[in-house]
Amino acid sequence: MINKKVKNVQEALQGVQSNMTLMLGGFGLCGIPENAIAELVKLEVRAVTCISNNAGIDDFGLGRLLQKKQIKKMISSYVGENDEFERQMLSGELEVELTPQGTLAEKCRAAQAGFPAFYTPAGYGTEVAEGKETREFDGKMYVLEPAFKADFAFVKAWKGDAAGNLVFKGTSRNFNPNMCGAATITVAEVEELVPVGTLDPDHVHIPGIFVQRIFQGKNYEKRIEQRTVRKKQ
Amino acid sequence: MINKKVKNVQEALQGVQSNMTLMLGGFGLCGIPENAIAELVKLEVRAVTCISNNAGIDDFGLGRLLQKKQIKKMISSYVGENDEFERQMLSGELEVELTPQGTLAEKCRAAQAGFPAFYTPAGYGTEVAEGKETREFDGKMYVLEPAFKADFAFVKAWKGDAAGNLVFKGTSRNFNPNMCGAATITVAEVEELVPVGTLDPDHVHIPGIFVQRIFQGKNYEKRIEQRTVRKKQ
Amino acid sequence: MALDKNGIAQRIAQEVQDGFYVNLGIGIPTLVANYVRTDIEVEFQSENGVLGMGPFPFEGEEDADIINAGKQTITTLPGASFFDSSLSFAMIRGKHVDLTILGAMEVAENGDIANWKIPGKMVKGMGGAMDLVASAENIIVAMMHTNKRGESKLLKQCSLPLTGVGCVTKVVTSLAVLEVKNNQFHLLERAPGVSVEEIQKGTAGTLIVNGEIPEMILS
Amino acid sequence: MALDKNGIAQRIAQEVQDGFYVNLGIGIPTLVANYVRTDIEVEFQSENGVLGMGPFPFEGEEDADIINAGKQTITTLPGASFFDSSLSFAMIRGKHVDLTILGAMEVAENGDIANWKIPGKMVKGMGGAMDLVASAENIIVAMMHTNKRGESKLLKQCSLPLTGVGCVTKVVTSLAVLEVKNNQFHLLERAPGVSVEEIQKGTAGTLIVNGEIPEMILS
Repeated sequence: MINKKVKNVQEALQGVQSNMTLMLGGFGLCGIPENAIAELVKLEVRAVTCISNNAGIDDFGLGRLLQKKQIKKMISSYVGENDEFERQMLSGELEVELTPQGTLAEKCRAAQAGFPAFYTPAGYGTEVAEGKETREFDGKMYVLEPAFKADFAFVKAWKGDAAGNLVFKGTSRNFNPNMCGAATITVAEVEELVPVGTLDPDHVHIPGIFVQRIFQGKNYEKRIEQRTVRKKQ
Repeated sequence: MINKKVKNVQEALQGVQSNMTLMLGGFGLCGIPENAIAELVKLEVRAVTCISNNAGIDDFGLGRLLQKKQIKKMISSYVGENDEFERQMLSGELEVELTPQGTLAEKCRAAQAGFPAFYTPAGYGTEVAEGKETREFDGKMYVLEPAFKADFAFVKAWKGDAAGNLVFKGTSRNFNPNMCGAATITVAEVEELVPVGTLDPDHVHIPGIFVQRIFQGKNYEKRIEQRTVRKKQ
Repeated sequence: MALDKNGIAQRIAQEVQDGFYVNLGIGIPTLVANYVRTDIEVEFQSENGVLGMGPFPFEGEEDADIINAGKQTITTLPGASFFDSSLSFAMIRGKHVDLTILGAMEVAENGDIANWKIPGKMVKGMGGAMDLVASAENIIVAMMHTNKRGESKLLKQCSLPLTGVGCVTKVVTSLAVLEVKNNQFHLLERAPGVSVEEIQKGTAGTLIVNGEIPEMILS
Repeated sequence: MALDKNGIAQRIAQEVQDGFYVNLGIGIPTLVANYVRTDIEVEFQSENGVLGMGPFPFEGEEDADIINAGKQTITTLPGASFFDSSLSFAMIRGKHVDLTILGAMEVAENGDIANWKIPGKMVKGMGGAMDLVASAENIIVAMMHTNKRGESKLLKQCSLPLTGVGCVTKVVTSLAVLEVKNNQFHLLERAPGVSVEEIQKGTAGTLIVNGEIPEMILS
């Protein structure tokens, strides 16, 4: 078994520098790498490009990096719910590349799986396709989208082991598995680091080969953006 | 819950006709849809095109269809271990399209996921790429491969439920998940049809949306091609 | 009388058929789930990675790890499954989802839709909408017939940046049910008490009125 | 004396480094696992969908659902995982596998390899070999130096249909270890007791012999 375990978030983020391109898992605040984000704030890396479906909220998730103006460019599909984001974008401080959500996921998966680019129908005929190659297959139009190139991918899993195997819970899975192995170095933080051999090999969502570093995360807040409930009848 | 359960293999194969293109899961004899294959023999459909990584052995797996000369064309990556296959191919009775294994898997996945084609480095500069579009990305050459188009996909899972959710075991998973939803109709046979609600939603390998019909299989032989063992010391 | 959001959702729910996998967008579409007949089997897919969504959780039972694409806490029904974003959009792009219901800021008579950006004012992003409209063959738009300034949202041509081209097949608004074909809006039904003239007045695109137009039946 | 298959496997095992994910082809490469140092951590991947392969099962414990790409019954080690074919080739195409060891019928001095077809005679198919050689950056070929008729398998140009172009970086044969670069075979090591002349005689492609060539050390 090849050991990917590092002792803490500091060791996990070694080598992260300003101007790098970072991938971060999560959908809204669900399944985000909370420990890695907190450490990125501490490290004060600047002018990073972040690939992440959303940009967090004002005081949580990637919103924390936005507050400190550490982000040069965001590549996301949806960036509502964040006033500071809107301010920086409208003032031109922040560069924003909006990408359809399925395209975003597949640009990660393409990088993971060694595909240089792919054709998708999403965005054809819209400003998303401007300047991009388009092509017809069987009477339908597609846009050519290149794979992402990133330096670090930060993902959050529910459970993991020292071999780097990951298991996700509920919808906190989202982009996390697609980002594993899609960057030069993939760093996984887990709620529970379990002994090697305890994860069922049939139910490992991401095999350890896609993960370079894994650590036991701490103090997860797991905030809820829209708490919707019904009353017991 | 949308109910995909059919009562038996006869009902599961309704609509299968001669000249159709069929996908069949499995690697060697591991994870093959034994019940569907037996029924295809009984139905005496002829001149079918089979997309399957292997062609079985002389008297088992797709070898049974070969014996009855029901197959017009095989699309596979590896077809050793089968004398009847070799005889039919060399005599010109059987058309054979050999495809790199990773390309075969991805041509299924592309069909499942709505991608018309993809670029892969596999086979560039070889006869596999002859007549195909090639293209350079970042200094490396790739071959454009189209998604498969098939009428039926026959897959075998370990467990499944009436919603069509599937769970696979060990390496009998192989091509089966990639073929689900890659044909007009996907038929899943399972060793154990469990009550809806008993499969863990986090550990469903293939969500039921990719499966049109599911049935409880019978009399699995699960033959082993190369029984390799060591002695207890 | 013009329908409110719940009325629109109620009418759209009639379009949901037995055995459908349905993706509901944020806003009015989310309300559709409340009105689907209980004697048919339908499964709701949410593009953030869940199939088989159930109602909101009971108070105190919400789980931060189980949300829908609107970031709302949800529950799942027996037979549900979770999956990653790539597989989720395989369902959408691969046409495995039978019906997509989403909101819009504008719809054009050629089926174009705009719902993700108002240049210089509002840029939230397209989320999964561009993937959905580019692939789905059965797309229903749920929206008010006119905007807050009383201007028609059913146009000859969209003025806002497009989400997708020529993709909308049906529109259910506060005033009417319309089919989009041959570069025209074809009036199918009127909201209860709403006249053809009112609908005509609120529709900037080409409106085709063929014969007697029935009122919606909202049971 | 020329090495046998086990000797070749033993020498190749020295190329396996700590922390490597390794894909072993059918034939001689499969034997490599028997000779890897036990004080380093290595994981074996098999393209049919398993990472973390262990030794063959004990008699009576074989499981038809757990095999390797050679269709042999296997076991798994703690930390193993199973996955589908698409993800398996994501590992290969995405360059996550560090070392690929495979057999060959011919290797050319430009790094071309042929190992899947003899026109009119033998057509077994390429299996995963074309994906492996097209993507791996670290490919070692394991083969006898000459074929059964005594003809060199290290050629100026392959005569058989290619599996991949310009991809082989190292060849370990029954006679020698050779590096493939600049369109030449560079002799690195001799099998114990085998002379440079013998190697030269068995090599049809351009052979570069620089200085004293050491004997392999097979402990």
